[in-house]
Amino acid sequence: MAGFNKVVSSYEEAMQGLADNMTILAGGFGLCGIPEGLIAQIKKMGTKGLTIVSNNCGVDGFGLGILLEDRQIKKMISSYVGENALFEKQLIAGELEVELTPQGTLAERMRAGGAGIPGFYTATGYGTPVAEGKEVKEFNGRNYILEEGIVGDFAIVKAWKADTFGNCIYKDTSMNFNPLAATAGKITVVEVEEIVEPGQLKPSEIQTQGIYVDRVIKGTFEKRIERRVTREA
Amino acid sequence: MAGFNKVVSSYEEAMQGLADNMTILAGGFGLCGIPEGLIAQIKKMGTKGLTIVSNNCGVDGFGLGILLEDRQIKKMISSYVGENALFEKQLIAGELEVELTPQGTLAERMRAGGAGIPGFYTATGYGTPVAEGKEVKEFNGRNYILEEGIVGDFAIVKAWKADTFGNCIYKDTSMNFNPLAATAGKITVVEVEEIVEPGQLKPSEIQTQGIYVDRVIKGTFEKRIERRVTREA
Amino acid sequence: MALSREQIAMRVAQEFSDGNYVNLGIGIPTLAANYVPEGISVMMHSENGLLGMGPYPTEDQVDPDMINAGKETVTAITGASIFESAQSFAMIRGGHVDITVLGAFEVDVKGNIASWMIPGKLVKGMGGAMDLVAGAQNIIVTMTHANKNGESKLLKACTLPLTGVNCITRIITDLAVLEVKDNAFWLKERAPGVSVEEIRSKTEGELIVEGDVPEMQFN
Amino acid sequence: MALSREQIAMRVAQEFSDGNYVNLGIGIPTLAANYVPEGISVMMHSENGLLGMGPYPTEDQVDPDMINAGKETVTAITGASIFESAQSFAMIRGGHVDITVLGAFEVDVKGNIASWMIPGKLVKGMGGAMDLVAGAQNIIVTMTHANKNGESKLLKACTLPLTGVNCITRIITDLAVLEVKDNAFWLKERAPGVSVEEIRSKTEGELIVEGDVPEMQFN
Repeated sequence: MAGFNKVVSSYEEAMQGLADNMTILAGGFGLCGIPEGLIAQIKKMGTKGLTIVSNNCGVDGFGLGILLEDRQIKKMISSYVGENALFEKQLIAGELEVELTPQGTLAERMRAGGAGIPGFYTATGYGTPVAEGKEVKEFNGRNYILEEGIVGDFAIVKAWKADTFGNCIYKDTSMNFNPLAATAGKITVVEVEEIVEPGQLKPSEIQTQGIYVDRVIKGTFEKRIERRVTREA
Repeated sequence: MAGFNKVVSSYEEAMQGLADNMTILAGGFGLCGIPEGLIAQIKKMGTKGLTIVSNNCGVDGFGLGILLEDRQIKKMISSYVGENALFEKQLIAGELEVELTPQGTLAERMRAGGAGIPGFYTATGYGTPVAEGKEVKEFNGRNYILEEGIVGDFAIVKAWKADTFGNCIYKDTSMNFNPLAATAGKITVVEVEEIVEPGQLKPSEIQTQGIYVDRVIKGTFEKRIERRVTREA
Repeated sequence: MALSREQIAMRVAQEFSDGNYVNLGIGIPTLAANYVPEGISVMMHSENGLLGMGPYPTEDQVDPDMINAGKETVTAITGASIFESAQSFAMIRGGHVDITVLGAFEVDVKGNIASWMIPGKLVKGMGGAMDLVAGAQNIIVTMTHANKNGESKLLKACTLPLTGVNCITRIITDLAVLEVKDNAFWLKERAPGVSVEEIRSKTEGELIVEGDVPEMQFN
Repeated sequence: MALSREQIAMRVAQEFSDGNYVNLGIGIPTLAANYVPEGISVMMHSENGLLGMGPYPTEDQVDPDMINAGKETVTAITGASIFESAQSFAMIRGGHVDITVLGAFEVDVKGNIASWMIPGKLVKGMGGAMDLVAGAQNIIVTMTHANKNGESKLLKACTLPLTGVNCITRIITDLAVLEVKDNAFWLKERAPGVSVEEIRSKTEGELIVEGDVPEMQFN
């Protein structure tokens, strides 16, 4: 009886079913809270034509940036990109497509996708290039644009701890887009620092409920820091 | 310097500014997780013509039901009502108006109101009396109806613990609509079992962030049980 | 013979697969939790904000802050999670709940369901029923096949205000298991000892019977 | 004389009121955190999901899981809260952040702002800027009054792709404090030693000057 045990023991198993031209939602903000091992597995698999929905696209040689090396990404849906040279090069060469989406709209689109909400109105982007081609509607004298929910074939998520049922908690600001991506994957895979037994996470403190999670894998993380800024002690 | 200290010491202060014909969002599901003292204060103030947005309307003599006694409620926006005789009587007499809203739509409307989303589409209620007068839109071959965000002049919320900055956590299923109502009040008042110092609630475990909260008051609670069902030990 | 409430619940529980997240409505659906087949593990979702609903509490476990969607005192299983109402309905609306079981007044051949409002009677509200029928992947309606006057509840077209449209695919009554597709009810199983003719006589909407219809199996 | 970056930040900080929730953009806005007036307490919101952002960490406090919206290592104050991105932007879009301070390439008399895209140059994205200008209650733009070629950045109409429309009400530059209303810039304060004439010469959009315009005060 498998029951609700979501734990898998290999990255192959974790990303099984990923195929060319799929859409992947990825958690993370910059290099903070990214599913490092799952990204590495996608690189290893060599899957092509991917649409990746993620706030950023990593840096040269780390994070989602490594998927650019073999041109695995067809399109990025992001709020801020180009922190790496290879990205710029492929973009300018027309080898990579980018759909820029305001950060809050991106977060809300993931949440909506997971929550069965196909569209919502936001004032964000009204009157700007973001609004082009989008329906405008007035509520209480103000104009809003229609944005659509996003669902991915896969969601790749980095959590701090998960129990075997797939209930997750996140550490500090590594939470970011992770719980949102988790809700909106047809297959949601969570890479964690520690797997615990059911009951070790308090029911009210669980931040991603196991119902959203299909597979859990224990990873090891480099946790590279993008901008180390310190002050005198 | 008041800074971020949201604690008030009297119910008068907690509900100051409440006036006739205002809209109040109330947390709670049935009698579970209701701001008992804030409701009692509204009764004491005798405010009339209120529109109350709450999943239910309490029972005879307890919860929001007590606001019916002096006909303070003009309109309820709820998913399930009529668990009390006085409610039915006023409804049949035409003294009370009810806008029935599916439970999930009600929750989402509160969340949307707090999040600056004036409208969203949902399949819930399409083709039913709930859809009457509402815009229908097709996404991916399925029909959805437009529902609007709700904002209240006041939100009255019951939490377990709050720190003096207004950061809150909830106990078990008393959470229900409370964190949603908290985001959508022009003035949000939280009644809690215990007030703690900032730092005593872990940053990632906070369920209502202080930015949503205007006033915090320590209450005492009867916590009446609506349906006590037990099994043999 | 027509099934008892308990037998309907038993038959409903046979629909569960290992690892299913299940939401059970009030009444017969709730009883199904008592008959989950051996070797199968399911997790109960309660729409007030609890995934992993456990049994009723013992007297000394009663906690006013722990209730279910029926406002009854309840417990949580080990590994349960608790959340707010928007999250709870995100699970439902987003199609994350695998099976929803609920009662109905009427179902029709289009898969429409009426379950919340009888004009002329006081309307208390739909609660979460409209969200559940709009969102769940697999919705099972349980009800008696006919009302007290012997009139069919499986209709050509619902007469009462609807709870949802084109959403019901499977019906388990005291007489039969039926699928709804192509504007008809397809008879899949009969209650032990109940004839196809009896079922046909109590089904107003078109009934399709293919070959020998087996009797339900209870262990 | 034109203000330094630090002086602009100082003047920005005078806009804060006790108990304000504040979101500061990258650059000059971030510096304002260093000049919060005495007796005033503000809380910093960082849109990656932190309310109550503290100073940069000491070397031994550095934690890769604790960063700010600029992707820099950071700390949290006592009483901070941390949350996911949809919640963070619910705070912004829902108007719960009291003051947002951000830079811009151009602002015009309608309160339009262009701050994220220069055609012909590589576009990296708007990040959270469009959400911030659409949502905050009170938006302050900080920038130099003119560009390096001496051309005004306070225009009749923005020429670059917009970040938001009709949203900017207050501008603090190296030369002046201005309000935006009724299709004009209203001069409120001058940088010490800067003449109304100089400001006028560097303001393309209509500039309204009422009576004596005071100099900014720095303590």
